[in-house]
Amino acid sequence: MAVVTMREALNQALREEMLRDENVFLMGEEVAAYEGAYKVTKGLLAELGDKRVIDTPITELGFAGLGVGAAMAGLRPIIEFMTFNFSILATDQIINSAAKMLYMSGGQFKVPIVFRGPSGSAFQVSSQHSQAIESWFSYFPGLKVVMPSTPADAKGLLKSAIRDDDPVIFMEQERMYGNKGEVSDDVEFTIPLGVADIKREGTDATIVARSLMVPMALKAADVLEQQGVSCEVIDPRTIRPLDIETILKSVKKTNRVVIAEESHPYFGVSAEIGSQIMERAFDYLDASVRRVSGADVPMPYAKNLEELAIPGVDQIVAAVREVAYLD
Amino acid sequence: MAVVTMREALNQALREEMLRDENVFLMGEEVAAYEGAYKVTKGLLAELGDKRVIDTPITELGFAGLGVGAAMAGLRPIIEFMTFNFSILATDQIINSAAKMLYMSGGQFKVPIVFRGPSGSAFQVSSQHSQAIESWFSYFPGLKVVMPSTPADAKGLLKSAIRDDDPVIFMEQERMYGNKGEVSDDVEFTIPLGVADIKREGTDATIVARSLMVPMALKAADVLEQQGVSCEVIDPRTIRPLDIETILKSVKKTNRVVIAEESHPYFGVSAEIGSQIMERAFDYLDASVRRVSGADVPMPYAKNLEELAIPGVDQIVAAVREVAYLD
Amino acid sequence: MRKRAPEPSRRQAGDKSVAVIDEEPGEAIDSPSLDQEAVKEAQKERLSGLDRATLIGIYHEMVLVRRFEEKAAEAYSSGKIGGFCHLYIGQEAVAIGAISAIRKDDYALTSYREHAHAIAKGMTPESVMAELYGKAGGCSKGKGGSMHMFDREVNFLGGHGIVAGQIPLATGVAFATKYKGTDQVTLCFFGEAAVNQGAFHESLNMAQLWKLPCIYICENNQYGMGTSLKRAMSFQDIAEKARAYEIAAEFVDGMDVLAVREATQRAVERARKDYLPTLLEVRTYRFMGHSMSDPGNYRTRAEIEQHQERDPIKLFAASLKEEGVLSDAEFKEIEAKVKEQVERAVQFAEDSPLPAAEELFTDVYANPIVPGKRD
Amino acid sequence: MRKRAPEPSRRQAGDKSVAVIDEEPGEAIDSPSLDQEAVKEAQKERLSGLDRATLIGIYHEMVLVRRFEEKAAEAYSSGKIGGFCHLYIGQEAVAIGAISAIRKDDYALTSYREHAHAIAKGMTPESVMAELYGKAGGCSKGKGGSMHMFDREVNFLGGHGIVAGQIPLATGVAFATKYKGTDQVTLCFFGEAAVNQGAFHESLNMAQLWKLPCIYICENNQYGMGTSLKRAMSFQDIAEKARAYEIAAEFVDGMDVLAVREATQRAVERARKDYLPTLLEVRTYRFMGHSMSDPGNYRTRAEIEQHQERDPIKLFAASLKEEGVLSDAEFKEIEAKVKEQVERAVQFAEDSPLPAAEELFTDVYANPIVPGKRD
Ligand SMILES: Cc1ncc(C[n+]2csc(CCOP(=O)(O)OP(=O)(O)O)c2C)c(N)n1
Ligand SMILES: Cc1ncc(C[n+]2csc(CCOP(=O)(O)OP(=O)(O)O)c2C)c(N)n1
Ligand SMILES: [Mg+2]
Ligand SMILES: [Mg+2]
Repeated sequence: MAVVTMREALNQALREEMLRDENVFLMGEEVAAYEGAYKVTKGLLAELGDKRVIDTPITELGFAGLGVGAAMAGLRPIIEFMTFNFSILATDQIINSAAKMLYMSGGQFKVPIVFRGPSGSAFQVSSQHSQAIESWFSYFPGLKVVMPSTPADAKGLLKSAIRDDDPVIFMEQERMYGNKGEVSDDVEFTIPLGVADIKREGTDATIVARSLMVPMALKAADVLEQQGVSCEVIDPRTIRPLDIETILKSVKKTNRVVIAEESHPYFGVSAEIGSQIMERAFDYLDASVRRVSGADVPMPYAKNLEELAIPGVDQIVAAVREVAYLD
Repeated sequence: MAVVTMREALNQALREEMLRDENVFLMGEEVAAYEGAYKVTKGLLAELGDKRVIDTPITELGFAGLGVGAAMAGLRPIIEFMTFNFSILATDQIINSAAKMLYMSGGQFKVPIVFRGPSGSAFQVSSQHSQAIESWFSYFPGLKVVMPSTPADAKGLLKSAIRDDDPVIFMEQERMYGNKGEVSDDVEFTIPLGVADIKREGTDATIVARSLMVPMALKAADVLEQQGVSCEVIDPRTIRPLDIETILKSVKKTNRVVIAEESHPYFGVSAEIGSQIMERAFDYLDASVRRVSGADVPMPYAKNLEELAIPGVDQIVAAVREVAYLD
Repeated sequence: MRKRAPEPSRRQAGDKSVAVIDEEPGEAIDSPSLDQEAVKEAQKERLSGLDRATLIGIYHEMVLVRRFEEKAAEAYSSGKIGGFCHLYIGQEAVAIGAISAIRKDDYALTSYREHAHAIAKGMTPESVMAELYGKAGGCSKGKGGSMHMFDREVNFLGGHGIVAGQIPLATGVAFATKYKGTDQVTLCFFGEAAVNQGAFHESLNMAQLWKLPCIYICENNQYGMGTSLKRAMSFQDIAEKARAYEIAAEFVDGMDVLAVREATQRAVERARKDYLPTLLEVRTYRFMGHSMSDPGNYRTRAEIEQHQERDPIKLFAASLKEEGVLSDAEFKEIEAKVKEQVERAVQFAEDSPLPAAEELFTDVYANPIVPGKRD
Repeated sequence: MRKRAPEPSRRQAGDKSVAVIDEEPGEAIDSPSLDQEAVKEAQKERLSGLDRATLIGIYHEMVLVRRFEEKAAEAYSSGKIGGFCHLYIGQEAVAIGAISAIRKDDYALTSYREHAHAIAKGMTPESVMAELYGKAGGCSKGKGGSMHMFDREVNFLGGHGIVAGQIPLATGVAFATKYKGTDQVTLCFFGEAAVNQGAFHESLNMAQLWKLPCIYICENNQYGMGTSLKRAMSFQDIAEKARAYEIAAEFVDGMDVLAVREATQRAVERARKDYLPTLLEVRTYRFMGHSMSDPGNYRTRAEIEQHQERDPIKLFAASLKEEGVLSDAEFKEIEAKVKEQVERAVQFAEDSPLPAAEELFTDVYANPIVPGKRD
């Protein structure tokens, strides 16, 4: 165990899995010589060589599809999008090739590929570079979608994603790359996909948070504790498939839920989680589910507006107080 | 008033609006000489000429972006996707250019464009050609999303979409092109965007259905009437922005809701509608909202499997009986 | 009408051979302007270099896929086959000529117009017909259908419905074989309209940049649905576009099965030995509509008939006959054999059960996860 | 090192002029291998054809954007500007030369590296600096930022963050002007790495197919972030790629502002008169990192210094001096004037208020809808 950043934890996962299985290779813009636009791939070219770590032209649709083809022919590609904003150019290959291949080939061609990179908001990079599109990928059967919130989760989940035989969308949060935490150095340390994690136990209300919102939810829980409200914080970690059972168990205990996310408020992930909670724990709810989301606007550049667009600790606190009928 | 097919109604809307405003032009694959893969654009080339009705190369990203640029420079493009399946290649220009342009230019450049074409399932065209991706577009602020279910709605809404100054995603359902209905021939007939329609009034349960599911919901209501259950059928028609008030009003009357859709079940439109209903009419609900969706699998080719993948009247009936605690 | 040499002069510059067509580029291309006499002579010469079994095999396969598709059209018309159905009739020389030049362990991928490629790659007519019928015995268990045929056994990797979607995929397959150090090659077929998609451009750049053993075979049948090449492409010498990527290229007469075979062989050699890609522009023509529902108003009967004079099966049959490879009786024998094969395929498809209802939910994930389950 | 003529021989074929570079294609390009003496001669000749005011105007603008960006870098380092910030230093001759060749009512679009283009197109340094500061007085009200500057008044249409995203957009703007029958032209700037994107290929095909008055200006600064052209593109003669679309093309020395201006003028004429597109490959170099946060390990100090010898401002200043257009005193005067302009811009940005909180929700829709409201 050592304390490392999320960036280092991801780097360890990549390195270990590439050393473990020579069919794993890493491809993307600036992943090799530049060592990653966000330095996640630091040292990998030097250690593993340019057969395994490959810089691409700016050709997202092309190299995403190339990865899927390579996976069909037996390799295990890791395709980095410099940010998931640019994956929008590649969605055709992700949805129409990767997600459907096994099914439309009648079970013959699996696609063991990981698409990864930073996602969500960064700092003042404006609307085309600050998008949370996890709901897009989560919508599609055939894909798995993972969003870690701690260095340990990042490492354990990424290793599982690489070992998984299905296409996995692995979304990191750029604002979190520097976050630190204890991480196992056991090369066999993995965290199974599809398992939610209780980041904090509590009794009065449940906060379901993912990615960037997890540390905020934990801070909100601290604040609320001072106010006499005990919060349970659940991080689904995998969005598809969703471990709704763990969430429901918590809700049945606390009877109150807030879902926090940085994404746009409508037609996003919180809608699905909220719907499932309300459908399956209707009789346990003392208040309707409350969602805390990013603003329903493209991300503005100006710092003050950007801050207003992303939910913060205060809003989570207020939402919990609301479902607890405290105000 | 005349009885025409959905296909003809759409054709009328295109023709009338192009005659009305010479800045409106129509562009897409096979829209001109071939008169549309689904014949929606029949006669338009002959009447309006090849300046206004333009066949494109197979270049979805390119011509979608071209449309956005033309809109920025003062035209009002109608971009047809032969089917919305192919719009997946163009999402970058739809999301990153069309949806965000007004905002990121500080209000200077509006993008009056309509992206239209068939969407959802057709008949046995398999997984890459049978996708319902309305939730993708509905997620993004800056876009408007419309899905008509009758010839009259198709015409009135398409005319409004063309006159609207924002980018509108206009999704037709291929299986419905031959459906018939009364349609006004007043060239000033329009239906405002953002207004849900009560397709049938009832008192015991509300069925929220869009597009292909509207006729099915109406059939289900017939069946249920025989069984003594009076259903109200609400068609939101516009998905973004969503006329939740009309839906809530119905729910507050009936206290029970079923949402029917052909799309995949998770992270789709029903999740948002369901969440909003439960958040805002929690105390009026006698049962949790029940969703009826397509299967959580890529669309299979085989006819028998395809039928199982798309929800039908029986499933809607069963869902209503469930929320009414009849079984 | 544009005059064009049957084969462009090729400039050799080490491994950077680039086809250069020494003419004024870009006039309208409205017919396969190949010098008929030269073609005939060349075909004869090609023929003489091949053993009889190979020649018969190729011919047999061409007739087989032709009759197979005629039967599929019938079945479609009588409602036994649904969805889209894109016939290949007229283009047989391309898939069969090219695939005859590769090994069984080589790869092939193509578009939705893939019946011939599937059969040529070694799939049984039974499994292809059953797939068209949407039956459990189909090559993709009835889940893929007309546009999505696959067979892992013979390295046939689809059957793709998004125009140009298979081009990056094939590039990736070639990437994988090179990565693994095998000498397998990958054939990537696509229509000329797919060339306008960005995916084509992005793929060819990567293929040459990284020297991937992928052979890009553009089946230029001159129409993408109802749009002729010249209404969709500003510069129509597709082979010459390879220059923009410094990829070796050839222009090939797609009605001459042996010309396609030989051009593919040259490309295969480059790919196996030096991991180099090639672009082949193969000029062909589809005799039927784009799909079964195409009214076909965009071209004249006369135009189709003109091309039918160069029906690849008739052309090849004439050569085989002239050179005495096959007698009239043997031609009849092949027809009879094919008839039987096709009937067997239909029978198989008819008899095959529908996929079981449970199949709806299988094959979504290779490693299905039960959420919440720690290992 | 590759030798290349400053201008490729051009083959004329009616309106279908295509640049042909008569050399072995595709060797590594590692420096602007332009014959220095010839360039100097040419610059002199160009200079003599222009009136003094024009020359001074161009020079003034080059110095202005240089000093402007130096100041922006300072403000970035001190935390006044956030996000990404992509400096243009070294490339000034491209935007300024090209935009000096068009009218105010012509259009321009470019990427995220757009400060110079914005100012050259007529936007005030104030509004550009305030946008960088994220202030209400910015050209996009602080909502767009460094990568998304717009000004409807001068037909500057952005400022786009997705590599190659502006290429289809510009093609559409050109489509619109032709549709409306105006004689406006559209300049579309992009980096050489954007050429690898499918959007480039799709756009050029449409532009030539439909004869759209769009001038595609590839600013080949030889790197896309840390990736050199030759590590990303299999064939690196970008101008020659125009052949694949039959578009007229030219290779231009991007350190010579008047060469850029003249090449653009030729393209503008073609566009205004005959609605024809052109591709210009303008060879340049960026002296700073890709963005403010680029450590720059992918190239040597020596390489940068070699290019700095051809600093476009120094080169132009030398010519202006040699030809006696400007005296030393006048040079100083311009520097002083520029200093004042930049200071004014900074002051304006500093003084401008932050956008009001309500601005978060404005400009999402041009026609906001209140759901449920019948007109
Ligand atoms: C991305 C995309 N756009 C449009 C279509 C609809 N479509 C199917 S085939 C086709 C024409 C393709 O022509 P070509 O590539 O020449 O191949 P051919 O059909 O002639 O074999 C079109 C437009 C599609 N399947 N995918
Ligand atoms: C689609 C997309 N992919 C990746 C990026 C990240 N990115 C921004 S600029 C850039 C390099 C572009 O290089 P080039 O086109 O040569 O322009 P230059 O920066 O040299 O002006 C990259 C990779 C992006 N913005 N958009
Ligand atoms: Mg074709
Ligand atoms: Mg560059």
